[in-house]
Amino acid sequence: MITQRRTLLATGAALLATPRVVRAQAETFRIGALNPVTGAGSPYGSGMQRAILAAVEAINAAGGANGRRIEVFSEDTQTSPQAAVLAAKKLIEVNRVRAILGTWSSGVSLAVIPLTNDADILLMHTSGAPALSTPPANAKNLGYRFQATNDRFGRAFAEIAVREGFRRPATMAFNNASGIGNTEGFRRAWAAKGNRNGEHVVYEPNQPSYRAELLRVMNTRPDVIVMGSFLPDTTIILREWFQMGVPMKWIIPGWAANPQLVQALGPAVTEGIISVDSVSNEGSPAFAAYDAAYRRATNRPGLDNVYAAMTWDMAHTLALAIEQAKSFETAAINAAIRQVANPPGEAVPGFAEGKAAIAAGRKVNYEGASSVLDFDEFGDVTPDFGVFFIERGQINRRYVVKI
Amino acid sequence: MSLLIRDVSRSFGGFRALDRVSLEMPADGLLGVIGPNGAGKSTLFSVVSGFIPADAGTVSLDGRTLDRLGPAARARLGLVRTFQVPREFHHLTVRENLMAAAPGQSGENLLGLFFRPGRVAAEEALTAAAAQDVMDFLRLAPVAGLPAGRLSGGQKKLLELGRALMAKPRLILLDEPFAGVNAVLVQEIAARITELNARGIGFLIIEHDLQALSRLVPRLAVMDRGRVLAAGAPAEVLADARVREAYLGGVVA
Amino acid sequence: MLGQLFVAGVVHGLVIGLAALAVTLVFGIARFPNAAAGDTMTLGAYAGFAAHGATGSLAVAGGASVLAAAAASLAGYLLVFRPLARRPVAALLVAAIGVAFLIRAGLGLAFGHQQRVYQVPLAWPIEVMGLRISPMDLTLAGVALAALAVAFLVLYATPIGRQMRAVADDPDLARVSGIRPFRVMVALWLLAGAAAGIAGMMLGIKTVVSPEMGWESLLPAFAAAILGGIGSPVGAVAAGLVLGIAQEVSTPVVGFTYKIALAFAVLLAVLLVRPRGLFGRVEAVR
Amino acid sequence: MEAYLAAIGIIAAVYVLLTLGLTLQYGLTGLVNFGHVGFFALGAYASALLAMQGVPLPVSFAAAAAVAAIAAWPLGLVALRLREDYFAVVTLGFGETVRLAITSERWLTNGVQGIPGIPRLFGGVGIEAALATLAAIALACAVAALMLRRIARSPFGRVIEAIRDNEEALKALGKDPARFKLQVMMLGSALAGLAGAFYAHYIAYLSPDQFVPLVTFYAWMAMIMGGVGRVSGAVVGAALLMLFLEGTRFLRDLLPGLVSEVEMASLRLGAVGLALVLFTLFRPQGLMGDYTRR
Repeated sequence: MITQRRTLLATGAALLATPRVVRAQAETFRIGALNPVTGAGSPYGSGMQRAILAAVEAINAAGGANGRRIEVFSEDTQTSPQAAVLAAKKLIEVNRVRAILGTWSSGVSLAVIPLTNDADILLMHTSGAPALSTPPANAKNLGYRFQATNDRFGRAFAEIAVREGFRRPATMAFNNASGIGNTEGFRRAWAAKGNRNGEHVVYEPNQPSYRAELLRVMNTRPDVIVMGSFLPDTTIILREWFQMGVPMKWIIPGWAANPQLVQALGPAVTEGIISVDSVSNEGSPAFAAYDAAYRRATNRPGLDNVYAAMTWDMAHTLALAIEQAKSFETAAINAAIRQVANPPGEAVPGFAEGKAAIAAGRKVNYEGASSVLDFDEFGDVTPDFGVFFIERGQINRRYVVKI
Repeated sequence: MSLLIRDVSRSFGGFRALDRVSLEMPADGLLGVIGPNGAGKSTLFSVVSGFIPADAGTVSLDGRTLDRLGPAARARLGLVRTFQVPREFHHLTVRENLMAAAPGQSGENLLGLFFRPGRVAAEEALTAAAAQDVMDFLRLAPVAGLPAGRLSGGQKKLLELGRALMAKPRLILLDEPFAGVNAVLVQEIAARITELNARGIGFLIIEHDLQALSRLVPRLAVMDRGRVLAAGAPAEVLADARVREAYLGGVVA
Repeated sequence: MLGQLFVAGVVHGLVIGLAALAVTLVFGIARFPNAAAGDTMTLGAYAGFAAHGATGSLAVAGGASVLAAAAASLAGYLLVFRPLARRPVAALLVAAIGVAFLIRAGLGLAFGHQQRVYQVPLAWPIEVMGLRISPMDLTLAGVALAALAVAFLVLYATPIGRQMRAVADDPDLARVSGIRPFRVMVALWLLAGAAAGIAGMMLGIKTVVSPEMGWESLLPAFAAAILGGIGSPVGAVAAGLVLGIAQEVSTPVVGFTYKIALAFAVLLAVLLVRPRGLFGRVEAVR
Repeated sequence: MEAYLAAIGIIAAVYVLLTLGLTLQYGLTGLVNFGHVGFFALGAYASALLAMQGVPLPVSFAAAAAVAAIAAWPLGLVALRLREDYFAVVTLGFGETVRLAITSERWLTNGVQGIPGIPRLFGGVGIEAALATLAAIALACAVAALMLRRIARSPFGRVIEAIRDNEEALKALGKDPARFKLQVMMLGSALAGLAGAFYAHYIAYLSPDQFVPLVTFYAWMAMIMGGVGRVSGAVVGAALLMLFLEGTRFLRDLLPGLVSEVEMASLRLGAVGLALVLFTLFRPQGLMGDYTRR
């Protein structure tokens, strides 16, 4: 009796919450786009949301997943766990979404994943915190990480530092989970290679000047500074550094050392910066499709927002898994994700191609826009890392590092 | 048993508001202080009641020095002041204004409030009765339930006096009790003061209204430019040449 | 090292000082801490950014940021703070927070949340007495000093400025001496807005422009205004400089996280010793 | 749906507790506390850290209230000598300092990485646990509201309202405002600390970026909309706040394509600002009336 009333209530509310246009149509597969549109993640959040919408548009244009159109309900996490929890509850309880895509900061993902676990639905996120790989957070193996863990990034940085012949690296980290995760991952890996670590500075966001921080790290005369940073603070720090007139090499994560940074600071300042990112397959057809869609949606190049490429891949992976599973049940979809994303199989760049291949009975391997997108037993991607050098305002890939 | 003010000085910036002022009165006496604007009367009150520290000199009550005590502590010793511009608690009713002034209520202690509700209730009844007495005495009973902010200027003056009475005073410092009050009410207030004084409560009164004050008090002190010019019976003081020159000029001729 | 930090602190301090000037004028004359001052700065930064993008001229950008911030400041006075003039300080404070949110929301709608960066030429530093100083810092210091010169000229050499200071000293006295409060208030809000606008533009050039940037500078500006003594323009600027320099120079001691809390610590320490601020007069208890 | 409503109810109740604290401090006593979020954070971390050491939840909740109250003591001693506007700025700074301390003291709080896996009330995330949590926090709100009513109608309440109306006059009558204000600061902060404990064990994950000044201003907004100095106002105001914060989600679902999520966020902030301005201008007594209408 109680259950019945609950269903009734929920249906009523869902109807209320559903646009009239959609109500008249056939049943859809509902997903939530839960992104950091405002707050600290705001430089990326709206792009992530638009990439999901664009990907779903492409998927629906190709006939939908397993015959159903995908319907997106978008929400803002405000990069705040409290707002994210309420938004996730609303997506799950009112909109009755079957997967949540695109939580960004580790704090938000850690707060949301108990809810998705409890509702028995998938969570696809771009957070770096290692805790998200294992129980209790990922107790049901329903969480998928589309971003390399901070620790892996750090290890990649260390490989690159060795390969470039640096001997005395210093580190600077934005004071949040991701920034510190990157630099500490680096320091651990660097020490494990039998090297000594230099000065380590953790700085606060939104400072008008980072002179003191820069002087501190430079005091030890490092030959490279490894950053765990984001775009705004990197912009300020590099500008300040340049005006100090001390030559320096930099290794910076790709989400900070990106075309926007070059545009903001110009070629002179950014010359020689080493930018590291999980191989985001610019050459790949998936990236080209994403790039075109992202440009249409935002008028910006796709490289601007690595997280948008990840959310693009989330929608594609999910849709392909539904197609593969021939089911809308979470367990079946979950079982199909590694089948469609990991090798072996025919490399496919998009949903339409994958759908055709599955229909033809072939095993597919989706090669994403953000990485080749293969998941390990924890649901983490294990991408290779592209090493880019900024030269005369161009960001050129020199080589790839495998961890 | 007296209030003793000895050689009190106080400056603001370069301005000497009080210059070695000395006054003495019995604690149950009745002393008036007059003087032109800027003579230092209000500053004297603030110093005596502890709101402004003196630069030099000393104030004592019954031989006990008050100089280190704050205004609240002085009030608890029985030295309670009123203000020239009434400072009623404007959102509280007249009754609440009076009850708030009663000293030593155990309901003002959070522990007492929650753990000894019976005792608090009993005390409240007593306090309410005392407030009723004061309202009856000052003819404020008809406005007992009115927010104090809505009273007339004269009623607020009465309320100031009433609150001072609730605080169990020995000596009340009255700051211009007649200012802005109509003639009928002046008589009324003066009569109450006389009656209270007869019951043993002392008054130190600052006033502009020379006529009303000289009828009310047996002793007057005259201040000018931070000094006490003269003190004594009203008739004597008013006859003093220096006083006539400094304060009265040609006004009361 | 200390010298370098000192130089960094000076420019930072000038930004805080200008913001504190805006805060202290309103605090001293309209008698409440204007929490909208930070977002008025942000508005100035965006206006300057738009003008700079269109013309490439820092002078035009400065003019735009002054105009936009002064206009917003005046609008805030006429629409919100003037009707509230006789109300408790808390009402004004809360309304100021509301105005701040409104400005930020408007900027978010107009410009989005992406960071914006002033495209200013960057150059290697020049060496002055052994200190490496970037030309941009020199330019910004020049802009700040020019803005301060104009502000102080208005305050100390014009009739309206004298009237403003008179009201700040003693509102009652000013009223009886025939000062027309409305004109003074209009001038006050325009001047405060203009100072905030310039501060916002400087901050925008030093850092990046985003809707939250001004709000985050509010606390140091408040601290400097109180430290300098409410209503004292000279005190506000001096205290801004002291805070800016102290924040940079103390960093090796207190660390990089707590340097933000330094403004608060200094403020608390000063208020403990001098509850009316460093330069403030002792007001008589009436 | 029920779980969603329960979630909204729980968060709303957290704001009721926060707002009741402000009602005591500002509404009754006139203290402009802009650092409420600092005490909220202290309570949240205190309870979470204790619970993760295996301390039983009732004890950790009590500790949360106690820690917040104790933290209010030195702040009160220092800041209560100041004018109300200085007090506002100093408390604002206090709130930020607490957040910075949580960020920096990683040995205790795990810094920006945050604390995941905080034990939940009534063990779990199911609807039954959510309803039980809602019942528990509603009970806490009711107790707090009754306590505040008792205080407001007592001699203590008379004195603190007298402080709000005229502190100097109260001194002249022999009462020490500082003693009362200190108690009010501590009691209001204890309520914020308790709110923090409920919050911590409901969200189950704490990080410093959850404790930004906006939380303080949400509580202020709830108090002002509901009615300053009224216990019923705190409840109505918090309910309105949640209706307003959550209602905007549905507004967007009903009007798809009209506003993007970015614009919605700005509109939401703008609406908060507009509500604050309009209420202070045109309805300063809030919806339930304030202390001027008894």
